[in-house]
Amino acid sequence: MIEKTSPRADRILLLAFVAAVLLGPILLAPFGAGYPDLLQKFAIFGIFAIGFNILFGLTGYLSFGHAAFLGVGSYAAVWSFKLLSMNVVPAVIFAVIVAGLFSAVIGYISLRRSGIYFSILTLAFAQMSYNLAYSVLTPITNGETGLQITLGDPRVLDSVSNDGGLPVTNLFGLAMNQTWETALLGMTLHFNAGFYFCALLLIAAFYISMRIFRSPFGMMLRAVKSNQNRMSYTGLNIRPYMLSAFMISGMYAGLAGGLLAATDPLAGAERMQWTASGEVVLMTILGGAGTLIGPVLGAGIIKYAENVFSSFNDQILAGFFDFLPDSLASALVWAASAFVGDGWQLTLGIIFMVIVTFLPGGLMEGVNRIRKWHEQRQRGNDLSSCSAKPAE
Amino acid sequence: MAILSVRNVNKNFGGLAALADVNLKVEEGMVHAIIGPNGAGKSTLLNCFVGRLDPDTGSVDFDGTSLLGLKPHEINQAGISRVFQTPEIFGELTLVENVMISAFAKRDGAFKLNGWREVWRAQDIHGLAMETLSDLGLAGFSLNNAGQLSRGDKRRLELAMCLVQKPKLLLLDEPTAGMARADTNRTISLLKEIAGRGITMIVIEHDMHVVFSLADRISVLSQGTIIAEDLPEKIKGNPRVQEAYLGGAHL
Amino acid sequence: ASYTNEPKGSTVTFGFNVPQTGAYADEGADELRAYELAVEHLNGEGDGGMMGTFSSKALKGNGVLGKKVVYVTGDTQTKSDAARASARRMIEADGAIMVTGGSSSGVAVAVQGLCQEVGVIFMAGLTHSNDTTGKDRKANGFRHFFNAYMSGAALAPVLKSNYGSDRKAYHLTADYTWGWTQEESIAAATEALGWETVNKVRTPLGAGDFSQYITPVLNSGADVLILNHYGRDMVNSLTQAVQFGLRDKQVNGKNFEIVVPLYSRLMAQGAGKNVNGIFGSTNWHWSLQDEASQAFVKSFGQKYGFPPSQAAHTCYSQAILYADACERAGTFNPCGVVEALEDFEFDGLGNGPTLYRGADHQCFKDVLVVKGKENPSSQFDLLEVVEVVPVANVTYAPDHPMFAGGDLGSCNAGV
Amino acid sequence: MSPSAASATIGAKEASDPAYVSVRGIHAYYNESYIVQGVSFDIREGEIVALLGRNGAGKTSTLRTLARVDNPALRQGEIWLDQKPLHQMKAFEAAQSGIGLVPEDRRIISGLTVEENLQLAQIAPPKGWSIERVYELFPRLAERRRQDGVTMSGGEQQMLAIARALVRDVKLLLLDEPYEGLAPVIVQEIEKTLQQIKGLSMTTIIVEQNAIAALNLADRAIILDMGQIVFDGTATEVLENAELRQEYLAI
Amino acid sequence: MDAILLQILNGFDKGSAYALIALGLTLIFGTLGVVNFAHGALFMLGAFCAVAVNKLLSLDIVTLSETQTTAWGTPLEIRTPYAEVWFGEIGSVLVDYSVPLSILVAIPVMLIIGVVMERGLIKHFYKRPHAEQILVTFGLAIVLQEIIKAWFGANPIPQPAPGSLRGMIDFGAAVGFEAGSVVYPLWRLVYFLFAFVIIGAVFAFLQFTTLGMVIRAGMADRETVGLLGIDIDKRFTLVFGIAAVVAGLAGVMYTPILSPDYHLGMDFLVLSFVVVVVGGMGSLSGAVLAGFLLGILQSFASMNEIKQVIPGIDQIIIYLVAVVVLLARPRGLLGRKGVMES
Ligand SMILES: Nc1ncnc2c1ncn2[C@@H]1O[C@H](COP(=O)(O)OP(=O)(O)OP(=O)(O)O)[C@@H](O)[C@H]1O
Ligand SMILES: Nc1ncnc2c1ncn2[C@@H]1O[C@H](COP(=O)(O)OP(=O)(O)OP(=O)(O)O)[C@@H](O)[C@H]1O
Ligand SMILES: CC(C)C[C@H](N)C(=O)O
Ligand SMILES: [Mg+2]
Ligand SMILES: [Mg+2]
Repeated sequence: MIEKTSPRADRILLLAFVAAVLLGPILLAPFGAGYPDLLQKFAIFGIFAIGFNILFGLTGYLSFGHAAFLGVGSYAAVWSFKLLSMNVVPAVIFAVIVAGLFSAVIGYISLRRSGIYFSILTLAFAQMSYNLAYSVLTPITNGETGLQITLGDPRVLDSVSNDGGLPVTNLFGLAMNQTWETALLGMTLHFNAGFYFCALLLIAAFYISMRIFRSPFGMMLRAVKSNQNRMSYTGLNIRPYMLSAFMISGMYAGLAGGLLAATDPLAGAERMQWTASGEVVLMTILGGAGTLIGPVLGAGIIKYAENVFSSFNDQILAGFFDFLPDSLASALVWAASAFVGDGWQLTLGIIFMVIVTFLPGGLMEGVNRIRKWHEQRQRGNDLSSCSAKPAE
Repeated sequence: MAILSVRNVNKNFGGLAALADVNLKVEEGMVHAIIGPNGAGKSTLLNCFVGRLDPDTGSVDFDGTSLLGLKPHEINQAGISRVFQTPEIFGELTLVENVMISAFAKRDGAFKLNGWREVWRAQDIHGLAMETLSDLGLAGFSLNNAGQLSRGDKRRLELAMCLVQKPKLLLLDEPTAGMARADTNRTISLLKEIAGRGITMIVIEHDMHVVFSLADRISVLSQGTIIAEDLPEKIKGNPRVQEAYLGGAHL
Repeated sequence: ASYTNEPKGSTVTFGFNVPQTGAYADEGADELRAYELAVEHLNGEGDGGMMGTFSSKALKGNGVLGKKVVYVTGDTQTKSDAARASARRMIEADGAIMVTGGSSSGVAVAVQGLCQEVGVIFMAGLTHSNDTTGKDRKANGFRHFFNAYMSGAALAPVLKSNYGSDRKAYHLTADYTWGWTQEESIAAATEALGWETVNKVRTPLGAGDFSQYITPVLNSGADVLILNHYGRDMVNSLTQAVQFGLRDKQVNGKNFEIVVPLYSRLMAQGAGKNVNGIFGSTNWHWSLQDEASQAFVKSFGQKYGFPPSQAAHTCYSQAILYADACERAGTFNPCGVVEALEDFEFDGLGNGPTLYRGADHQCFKDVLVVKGKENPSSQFDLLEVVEVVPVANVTYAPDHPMFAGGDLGSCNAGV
Repeated sequence: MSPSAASATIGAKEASDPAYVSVRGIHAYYNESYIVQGVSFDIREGEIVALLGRNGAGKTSTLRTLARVDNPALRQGEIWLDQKPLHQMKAFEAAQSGIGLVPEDRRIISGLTVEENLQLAQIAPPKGWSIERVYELFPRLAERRRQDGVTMSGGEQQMLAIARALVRDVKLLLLDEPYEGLAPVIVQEIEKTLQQIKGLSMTTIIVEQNAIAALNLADRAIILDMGQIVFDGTATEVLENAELRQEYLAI
Repeated sequence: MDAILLQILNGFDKGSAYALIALGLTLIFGTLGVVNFAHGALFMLGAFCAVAVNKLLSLDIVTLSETQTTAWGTPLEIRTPYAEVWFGEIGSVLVDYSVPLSILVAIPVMLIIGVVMERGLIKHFYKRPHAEQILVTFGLAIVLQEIIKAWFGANPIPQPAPGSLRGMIDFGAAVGFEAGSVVYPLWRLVYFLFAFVIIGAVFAFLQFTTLGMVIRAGMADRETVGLLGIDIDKRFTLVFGIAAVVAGLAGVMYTPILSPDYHLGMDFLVLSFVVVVVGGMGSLSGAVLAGFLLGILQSFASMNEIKQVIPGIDQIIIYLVAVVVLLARPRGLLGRKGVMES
């Protein structure tokens, strides 16, 4: 065995991941997260975070401007919808290419520095992109409102004429907003074309990142994080390694941006703001930087809080505490309402603090601890008869 | 033929002349030791060979081409590997990964976008790495993180990383410092064996036992200048060296 | 189902999408209060508020079309993306039949576009840009609030009578869509009076300290400063303009004046004493004495202990108008609702007789010109209404150049 | 338990006076790796003990445990120095109670000059030699007093590290490989210095790969292997016991 | 010319704010090595000290009117501030001077907040990766922000400067310009002077005391400093406390310039990191220098003459300068080697 992980464990992980993703609409429905928009967001931000993790998790270079690539990807995709066709394939390809080129330029410059200086350079580029997109570049970006498709767009490849309604994004005719609904145990399940498109790409993105993690290239990236000095004296040129990693993660971001547009054809400037860059950093750390699954989990938690916690209002809370006596129920509603609805960010802040304080290394650390504890208990059971002899 | 030739190298740090007009020729296949008091400029000289420092004036030629202005990785790719005075390793990676990285660098050059085939498929590189590790008595820890090694073991790991590259010239800055006697002896025989394969070496060492067991030739550096260069037996008898460096130490 | 989210049970779900975080969170909170009040009234609880004064008597206080109104809420964060995500949740997961709310034009345009795509009705909350019912107008979207053009048209005569027709104006404008349409509208209106525009300067959104934009005004020869800012930007730029002594200045032999085209009470509160005597326009104010406004203030004040803001008023009205349209159409089908709302004339919601114009889905009604009050009697009494500009003076043609380029398209019922 | 009571229960090894340093069954861990496995010994005031063993035997870890740094973590056992319970203290308190560690990798503080490194050592009580007196011992440091400490040569750094202990009034000096990387002349100088310190009867534990040199200095020797004590006796006993030397020291 | 002088004054004023915030941040970030995303929140808390003091001083005695009613029919509340009831004239002076008075409150409050924050939370994160420091401090910032929002609402709350400091002064006349050509708000000059004093005090405290050296040493190698008998933890707490006080005071005095709201901190957060890094990690004087440099350049970039040549330059100037400086000087203006470079 060369690594601490075995190819077999990886295969199991991959299969579990595929199953979990494809069954997402069923697994998440009981949590009120089984509707197309949120499912799509999980997949898309999962891709974004996986890509970010290739850069940050492996090399330790903390980019604080990755949202710029997400935004550029979105703009590219919407322009593809406006100029070429409502088909998502060219849009997504275009998004990845444009984001790749953009990240090549920014990466080339920013990677001249390391550590915090690198972070601030990437932040500065992203903020410039954001500010310009918001104002001066309005002809390209449509400013604050965001770039949308309109009835008057040329769309040279789409012969489909429209009957006054806005055209929808599609995959060779399969509309992205197509949803099949069924009922199960009193829940409505939504199987949405857009989600499955994103999900397949998420699986591909995950698989690629897994290969990268296990490859010599991935090992070199970890070496960059560990000791750059030793690396160059070992005959390795750090710059191209870093630039490749940066571009790969930039293209992941572009893909995510393209998918955001593919599932909901709008590209807003705030996608490029530092808060958006910060969000993917938080997702990755929250889940566990450098782990394969962690970033996807982190993305899920943040998006869940943003979309579901914020939707709880007093009416819904009152429903929860229905069974209690009135005075107690209303006290609980009052207390709980500080943490949901307009207080959802408070909850998110507390989650951040609690997780990072008690689980250094993020959520995956928690998963590992549970697994270890479980294994120990099992080993304890297995070996209870013969005297345990710990291996050296 | 001289594989490395250093001519009139000067290096100043502020007002301090760390190297003053140093000339040095290292013959191919030789083990050339550089000794001298602390702060004489030995490490500084080595840094000038590997691109860590640029000399203020003078030239450094390796195998017929100038090393000046080359980046560290280019110098390594040209065939020079180095062991540092304080061990430089990949602390968060396992021992075998440390050595494999070195082996990949040798095989694939300074950069290769090798992101698809898993590491474990590279059985040849792995075999090479394990072999080198067991040469140095580290095979048993191959899956430990390098950062957890004791210091002597770190140095051996660094040596393994250099050896796996089969360099033309190996630079060793105090390779046995902090090593237990037994290991020092083992390292001496290992280095002798390597020297036997025709790898040229420059060794900086304060342990005279090591120096005199290995060196074919010795240069003595003091206050930035070479004060003597000769065969080991001659150096032992040289009064200037005695005074400046050995101070009558029993050898 | 024959249209998106056709209600099947005994309830119908409204989606209230308001800013709960970010700079407009207070506006959002007030909007939500108004919506909750509207739901009470629609379901026949409480005193009925403006349902009593509303000229259409279709609503019976038993919900809408016999179905009890329930609602879901979400946070727009005043970001297009977040607002759309939140609206999609309401539509996809909660089965909302309509979406309403919001506190910025960017969000309104973005959510309106979404509602058009999926086939639900969007009843805009606070949005003042000409584009919402101009170049970005949509068949499924409706705006009760007034707009930048109307602000300009209403303010101009008041400015003329107070400050004369020989003035030099300097504009500071928030550098985004709403700011630009606001600047265009007020500049056009004042230039028509004979005012000269000295300069139009764009300021970045959220600049905080505007001193570097204000000092050039000092010696520019201008004698009026027009602040095309809203929210925090307006609070800061106004406070700082006053701090730089602009109001004490004499230029060209006249008193230097400051104008804030779009006012709100919450903003006035943030700017404190600095608003004294400064003119601006607003959609509605709680001190209005007509019967409808009084009824609304009473209903809202009794429930919450303070008077409603214009945001609350417009959102309440939108909820009632939507419900009423369904009732009159006899269906929740968006296309039916659109038909019922288009060219609908009504009264009794606070701004006098009002038209929901079919050509662009914009409401036409009286606009208030207000002035910062010198001696407020309470923390809510910050603005005084100086003039109620009749609707005729602020009406424009649907193809007015400032609104051109849009196309309603046709109503979309989804599915 | 008081130290006297502790040693009383242990037995009559040091019959009359209570041990100056008393280490009782210490167990220390790096996270989950169990490194120091129940080490106990006593040292009389003024005694010099050589702590010997192979690479990775746990010598450094033992010294670090005595100095009460966070890693390795002491999980069990007691450490008494001059009646003070070091095991209940943090590193800085232990240092104020008289522990002085000269670490193996020197740990010169970057960004501070040589002189600032020394001044830093004098901030907390107890104060020892004056800086001027240290400069007399190491004129090299005086020359370099304004230089950033970490840019000095390896040997110079070692001098500074020892000097840093001397400017504090150390009751128990822990030297981790003080001769490593030093030229023979300097080794002799430092040996001389240590002999002087011995004259001051400063209690010392010295870890050194150069066992002969260490044993020349020491009164007593302890040999560690795999984190446990395998020998505790006089220096001469070690020198005379060829088997022991062969097995653990390879000399 | 007078326009340029005015912009220079603006630049100094902005620069004072940037420099003060960056000064506190660089103590925590450049010196202790903690990436403190809650620093903006500390600035915001300082500003809300002023709000709270003002609120307290103008706490009302509420009596219900017997004759008047509100628009919704309840009796009108008549409010008279306690301060005025109890102290009369002096009371209203107190209210008028609430902003400068808040300094007295803000110093102990911010010190306590800083110390509690460090002891309770940050302490455990010195040795943790920067990424985790970001997560925990960002979480903390959100929590603090939401608490303020819950108490004070989201709307800005105006804090007027004292009446006597509210006016303008003819700065131009003082430096030999035509009278009335360069007039500048008095309070902004007060802010500038205030910043100057605070910056000087912090410098003196850290530069001319051994504490500064100990802190630097502790940052480079905590363990070794501990081995030299120094209780570095205690000193780190103190530094954190000082940084919180500096941030808080910067916030207090800024309120008349910028009406505070709960989001104030986030708006300054990114900017302050940029300032610190442009100044160079670990350098206090670098942070101050960068603060003034960016302030002045930002003011100039906003001049119409320049905006006409390069549209949008005022929106990106800070970041543009950051890029240029960091490319030209690897460690910012005055950065030290080895601080936060990996
Ligand atoms: N970056 C630097 N700045 C200033 N002085 C330096 C720098 N690097 C080395 N020096 C000085 O140059 C001299 C030579 O140092 P060098 O490290 O080459 O010595 P050395 O011969 O390797 O000594 P040792 O055997 O102790 O390792 C020393 O006096 C050292 O202090
Ligand atoms: N930080 C660490 N984490 C985990 N294990 C460690 C760490 N440091 C040392 N070890 C392990 O502890 C054991 C003892 O190491 P230690 O450094 O105490 O040995 P030593 O006797 O000083 O050896 P040397 O002579 O090589 O310096 C070794 O097996 C080493 O691998
Ligand atoms: C809240 C609105 C009245 C103003 C807002 N800025 C807009 O874009 O419309
Ligand atoms: Mg050296
Ligand atoms: Mg050791």
